[in-house]
Amino acid sequence: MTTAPAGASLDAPALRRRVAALVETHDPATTDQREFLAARFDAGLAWVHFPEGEGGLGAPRSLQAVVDQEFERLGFVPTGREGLVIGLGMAAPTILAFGTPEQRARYLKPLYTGEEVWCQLFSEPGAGSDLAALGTRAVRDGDTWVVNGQKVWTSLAHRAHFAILVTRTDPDVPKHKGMTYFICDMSADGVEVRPLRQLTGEAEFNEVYLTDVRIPDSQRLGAEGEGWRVAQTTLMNERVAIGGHPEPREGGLIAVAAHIWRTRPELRTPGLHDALLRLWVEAEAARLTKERLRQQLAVGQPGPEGSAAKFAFSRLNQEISGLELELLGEEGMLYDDWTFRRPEGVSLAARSPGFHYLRSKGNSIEGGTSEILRNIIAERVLGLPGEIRVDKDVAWKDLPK
Amino acid sequence: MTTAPAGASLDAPALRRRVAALVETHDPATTDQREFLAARFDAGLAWVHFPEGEGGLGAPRSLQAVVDQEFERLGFVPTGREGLVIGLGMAAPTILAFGTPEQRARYLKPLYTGEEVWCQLFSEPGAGSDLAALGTRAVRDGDTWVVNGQKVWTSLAHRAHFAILVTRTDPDVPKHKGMTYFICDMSADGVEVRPLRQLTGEAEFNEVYLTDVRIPDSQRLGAEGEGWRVAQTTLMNERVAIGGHPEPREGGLIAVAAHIWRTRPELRTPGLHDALLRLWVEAEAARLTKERLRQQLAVGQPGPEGSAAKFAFSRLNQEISGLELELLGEEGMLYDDWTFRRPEGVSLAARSPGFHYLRSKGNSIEGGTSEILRNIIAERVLGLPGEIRVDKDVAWKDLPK
Amino acid sequence: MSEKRLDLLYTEVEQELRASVRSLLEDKSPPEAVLARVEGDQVTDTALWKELAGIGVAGLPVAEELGGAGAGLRESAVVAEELGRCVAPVPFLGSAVLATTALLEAGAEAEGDIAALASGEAVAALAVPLATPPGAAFPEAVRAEDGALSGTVTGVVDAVTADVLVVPAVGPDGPGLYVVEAAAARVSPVVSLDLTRPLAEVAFTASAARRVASGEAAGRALRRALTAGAALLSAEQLGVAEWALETTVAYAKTRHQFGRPIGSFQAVKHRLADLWVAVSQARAVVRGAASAAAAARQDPGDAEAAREAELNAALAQAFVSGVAVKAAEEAVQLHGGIGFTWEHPAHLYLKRAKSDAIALGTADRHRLALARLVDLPAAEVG
Amino acid sequence: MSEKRLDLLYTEVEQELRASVRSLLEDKSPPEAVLARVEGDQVTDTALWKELAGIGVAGLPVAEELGGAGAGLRESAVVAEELGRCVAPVPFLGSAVLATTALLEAGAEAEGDIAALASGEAVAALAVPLATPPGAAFPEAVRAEDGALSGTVTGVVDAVTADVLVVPAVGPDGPGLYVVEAAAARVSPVVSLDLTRPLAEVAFTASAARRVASGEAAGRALRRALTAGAALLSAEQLGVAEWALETTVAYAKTRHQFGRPIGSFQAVKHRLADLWVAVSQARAVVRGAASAAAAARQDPGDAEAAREAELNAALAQAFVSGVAVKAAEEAVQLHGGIGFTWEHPAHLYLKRAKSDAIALGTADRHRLALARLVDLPAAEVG
Repeated sequence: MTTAPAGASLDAPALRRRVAALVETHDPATTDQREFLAARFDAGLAWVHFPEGEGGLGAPRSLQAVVDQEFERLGFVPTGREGLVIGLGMAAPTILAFGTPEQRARYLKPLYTGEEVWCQLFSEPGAGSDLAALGTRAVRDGDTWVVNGQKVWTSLAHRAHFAILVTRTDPDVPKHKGMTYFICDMSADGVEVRPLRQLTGEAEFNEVYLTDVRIPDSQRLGAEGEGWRVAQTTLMNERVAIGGHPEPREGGLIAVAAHIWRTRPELRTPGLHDALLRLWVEAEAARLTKERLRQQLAVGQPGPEGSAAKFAFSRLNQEISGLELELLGEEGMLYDDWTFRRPEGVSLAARSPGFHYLRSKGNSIEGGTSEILRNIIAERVLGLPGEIRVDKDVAWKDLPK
Repeated sequence: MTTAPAGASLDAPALRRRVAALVETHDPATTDQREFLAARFDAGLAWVHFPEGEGGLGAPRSLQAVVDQEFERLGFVPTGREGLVIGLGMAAPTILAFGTPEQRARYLKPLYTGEEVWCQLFSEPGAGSDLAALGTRAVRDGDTWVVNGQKVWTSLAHRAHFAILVTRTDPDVPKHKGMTYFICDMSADGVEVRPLRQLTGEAEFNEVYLTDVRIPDSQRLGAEGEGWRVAQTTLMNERVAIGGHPEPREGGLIAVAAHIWRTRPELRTPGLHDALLRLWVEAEAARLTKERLRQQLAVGQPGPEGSAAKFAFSRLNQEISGLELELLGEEGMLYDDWTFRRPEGVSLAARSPGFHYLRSKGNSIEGGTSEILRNIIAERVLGLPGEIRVDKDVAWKDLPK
Repeated sequence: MSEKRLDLLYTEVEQELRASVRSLLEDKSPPEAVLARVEGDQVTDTALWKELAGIGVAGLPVAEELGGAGAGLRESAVVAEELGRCVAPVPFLGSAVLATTALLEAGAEAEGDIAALASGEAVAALAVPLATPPGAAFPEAVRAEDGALSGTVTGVVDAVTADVLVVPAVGPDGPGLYVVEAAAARVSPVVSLDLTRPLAEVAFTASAARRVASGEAAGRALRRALTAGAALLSAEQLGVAEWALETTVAYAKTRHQFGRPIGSFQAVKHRLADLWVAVSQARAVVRGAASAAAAARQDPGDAEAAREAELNAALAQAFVSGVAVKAAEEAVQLHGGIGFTWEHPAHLYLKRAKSDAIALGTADRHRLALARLVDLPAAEVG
Repeated sequence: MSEKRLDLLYTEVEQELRASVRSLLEDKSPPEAVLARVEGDQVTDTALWKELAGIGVAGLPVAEELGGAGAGLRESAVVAEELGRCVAPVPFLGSAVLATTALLEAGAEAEGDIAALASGEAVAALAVPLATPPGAAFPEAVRAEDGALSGTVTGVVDAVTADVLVVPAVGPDGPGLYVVEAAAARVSPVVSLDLTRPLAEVAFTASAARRVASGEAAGRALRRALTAGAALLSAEQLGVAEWALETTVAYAKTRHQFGRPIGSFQAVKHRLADLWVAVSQARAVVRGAASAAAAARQDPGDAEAAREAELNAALAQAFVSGVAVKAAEEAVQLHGGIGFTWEHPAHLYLKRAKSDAIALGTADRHRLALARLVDLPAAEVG
């Protein structure tokens, strides 16, 4: 419970006082994490820019970093939150923007405390980069919707309580106009989750089959036919947040390659030396670019460089891991484990060089392909003309597939 | 004059006999070259696949190589033909395909003997890769046409007697349909040739300004409005012929770089070594590819690899010459001569490394940009869909420019 | 710089051989079947290998009097292309190329061992790590003493299904090439990056062995086997690249995004055009390497032919490795999500391509070999 | 691996400085004017240099008590970006960066020479070949004897308009840094690839000289001048790349082919997007190098700061050289025919970019320097 009146001026010192007050009543050392987070939510310190009563205080978004740093300074950093990335990063802002008061009251708090896990049912086999082409059908039946279709590349689906789901409700209008967005209960009848094995041998992701799944209309987010606009809000929040902590020089995969180089002199050749140095230079350039962006954000001047960071790192990861295998030579022809299993999380460093190489191939596909990111840079940053569109004015059902 | 009847069977031995007969009556050692070539033309040994009386014998095109080799074996290789490349390679086949009997009789022989030099008036400042966008206007005035416009990148214009010229005669129809093709007398009033200086400092090419130039309708090649189709014939013949002689390993610019490497040990570094070796490998791969194409042509199996050869070599020339400058270091920061002058011919080897670097930049622009060549490979070789065209059904005058 | 004119085309006979092999592979070993096999008990398809041997594939460069087809390494290269195109799990590289060439180059004492390999009745492996480049020093991992071998060799290709092992070993009187029954060694499979090509560790413990070459002859036979292997491996890599390019082009024509085939987007078109140019160049380079290898095999005493074979093999490895990897990587990327799944065969080609890029020496090591062969000396470090 | 946190942003003061410099350059030295100048009698625009000096550009990193602006190398880097963006023919690199830094680092005895340079009244040049990397051995081309210098130095930047020469030379008692009146030397212009940056051969024949540093101090001053030069050169290269990218993007929006702006073709878009990513990265790297150089200059005794300055300068040269060349090459290519003409300024940038890639050491040599600084040792050759 906050003690100061909510209307008080919300500057950084005020927020630090609120953090101090919370920690005083809920000693992190003795309080259960979920309970503590519930108290933090109630205190408006979950997302300070959210409205009061919904985890926030209506404060400027930039002050969230102050709160996070203060909790960190006091030693309270919540753990085990990896599985909440979709709920926290994508579902919460979308529910805030488009949810009814009932939906916001029902979902935001358990989402924040980690009681309920969320996943995202967007991608389909026939709609990858072109999300708006999706074909999962939702047909209204009185106060409920009946959903049929198949979704792919769904991480966390096997652990999730709820999903954010985009469907097609009107196939007779152009594709962007006939979509509707729902909250889907993953325990509902007709929701079947199957692991999707990837080329590394394991299954980080799932396919989700939806067969006559009934969703109450009260679970709709946004108006009927507004699904594309709602989904855009979700995807805007997908951009990887640039963290508050600077990254050290020579981090990530280049550290692995440099370590091999330093400790295994028998593997060295002049050509590999030059190749390693070129990648070291590029990795350091990418790191400084990210660091510069972090500094820009810290002074409230975000730059468009963010859209390029993922794209630069995916290429780097691919090239460094490819070099790693060539550097290792004979050992680079081996692999650790092809077993079909669900990993506990993607930890590149803990796996073999072969895994680094294979897994990094996904970096330029997942979360926006490098091709789409280049389009975005060309059009939104450089202002070059958009692609000629042949699918804007055609009913979805008449599009070539 | 041939002695055997023209209808005789035209196999390789028969052609060799005709060559022998010609050489017997016209001793190359004592005959003036132009006179000898006139006799060769009359004997049908200029282009054996051309009709009788027009420099040929109506023989299969593949037999031309037999004739050329036979003259070469007998020591008669004409010299000083560099300036005839457009006449021989582009004008002649176009005149043969579309010319009237009068035009063929008038132009083919002096074109072949070298008495008359030809140039090509196609490119315009506003129509580079998109030739069909050209705007040089030809307006009919009774039996003549009045031409106004500007052409660029015209080699040989300052020496040429005639030009092949494409114009726009109907701006009210889509661009490919309103073009007409002419033979233009370069000594006509209103034809002004200006040297076009390029970034190397010199001027290999010209701009040609056409101001109220009057061309008799009898100089039209092909029907009015058929200019695009006629020009396609010209351009099909532009593809660089793959010669009959294999190229040696380590030829061209890679020889220059390798020579510097071998003779200047003080310039060597490990990184430059690897870079040089990579380019050596690529140059040898490109050479073998060209050699394989040559072997395919020799057995009558041309492959689509021809369209890639120019494109591969332009990239290689650019990269090798770039490396050459870095290898030379301090000397690479110098240039030989910026004087604005007309070169006698492009001899890369005779010029400085800086010239190699700068001139090779043109390789990926002249004669079809690398971008256009990639389109051609993607569409014609791989069968990928063409670009979406927005200019097919719009009158030329309404196109954005 | 002098070089023999190499025939870079495919002869009619070679094209017929290709057609037979392709038809057999399409029938017996389509990608889905390979995908199913790689998780079974034995990856290597010995039944398929016997069928291939039935059309002469196992003994192509072996003279008829030694039990082979009396063809040459050019024909072997055509087969390697087709096997690469299907990532076929058969012991062609280990047995028909590496081991057989080593025995052929070893001379008279090895002749008796060849017929069984050429007919496909037996399979052999050359007991060196597959990553060994042709120019490596003679391996010392195995010691020979009193007609028996001891020592361990890692990363041996096709050892898992081998009946016979051809083993370079060093004895008191220097290097030698030995023949050992596989039963006399311990062969332990390892987990390889290339799912379709099993590697194994081979351990000898006083294993009975027969010497078939010694001294310089043993070194030469090994070097020539590895050189021929490098040339033939490049042909396999070409096949991998061709599959990747063709499959991706076909996919780009049918996969629609934004209402258009993805192959109508110019950036995709240009990348595929670039790849096609690279594959065309690889084809010429591979034909050169195969021709040079065949010429050297035909006239083992011709030092210039041997040098040209080494040069063209190094060139091929230096060039084609990168093309195959690039082609497989582009295949995965341009297939999007489906290319990242286990169910689509693209990953089999990616793993083969990357593994092949290390096999018989990385491109980098082959460039250094070329530097020696064409007199482009390294920088003095100082 | 430890490193200081570098400020990678532009301060408001720096942005104001940028605006002043840009506005002056746009007014007095647009590309057409530069193009006209390069064929005149004197490429260097001394009038422009005096105007720039008037707003403090010549003496930015010079303390106010020495007659400078009392700013730092970060501010100099912003100016270098703007000068690169205009390929402005002024002696900034030779005089305000290389010679001035050498004198500043030389210490007390050189202080009296600095004020005239900082005010723009005089121009100096550092008499080493512009291609010299910071880690090169102390040059021995010039000998010092009895207070006079003899010898010839090639490829000296901004010597043509210099009043004063700062000369590393070796005398009987070892290396020294000397100041010589330009009138006492023979300065012969050479034809440089970079039309906008004159180089000259400088010959000394018993030319009267004054020593301002000797022994290790001379070596350190030279090395630090070249290191600061490398950092500042990368800022210039960034400016070149920015011009090339912006000009090409603008052209791609207006140039129509096939009824569409060429910037609507996806292959062109993706290439320009890639270039924008590279330029963004270059900007971060350049800011890092400028900050590290400024920190080292501010605290000349801090060895760690000096090491960071060397590391970041080497990184910047290793990375940004390629970006600037690529940007200029793409500008020429994507402008098509017009980009290949003399009349379009793109070639000025191409020549500057390629020449800059060699100046103060090629990327390759800077990677080797990095290898030493970050402990990634070269392969033993053997």
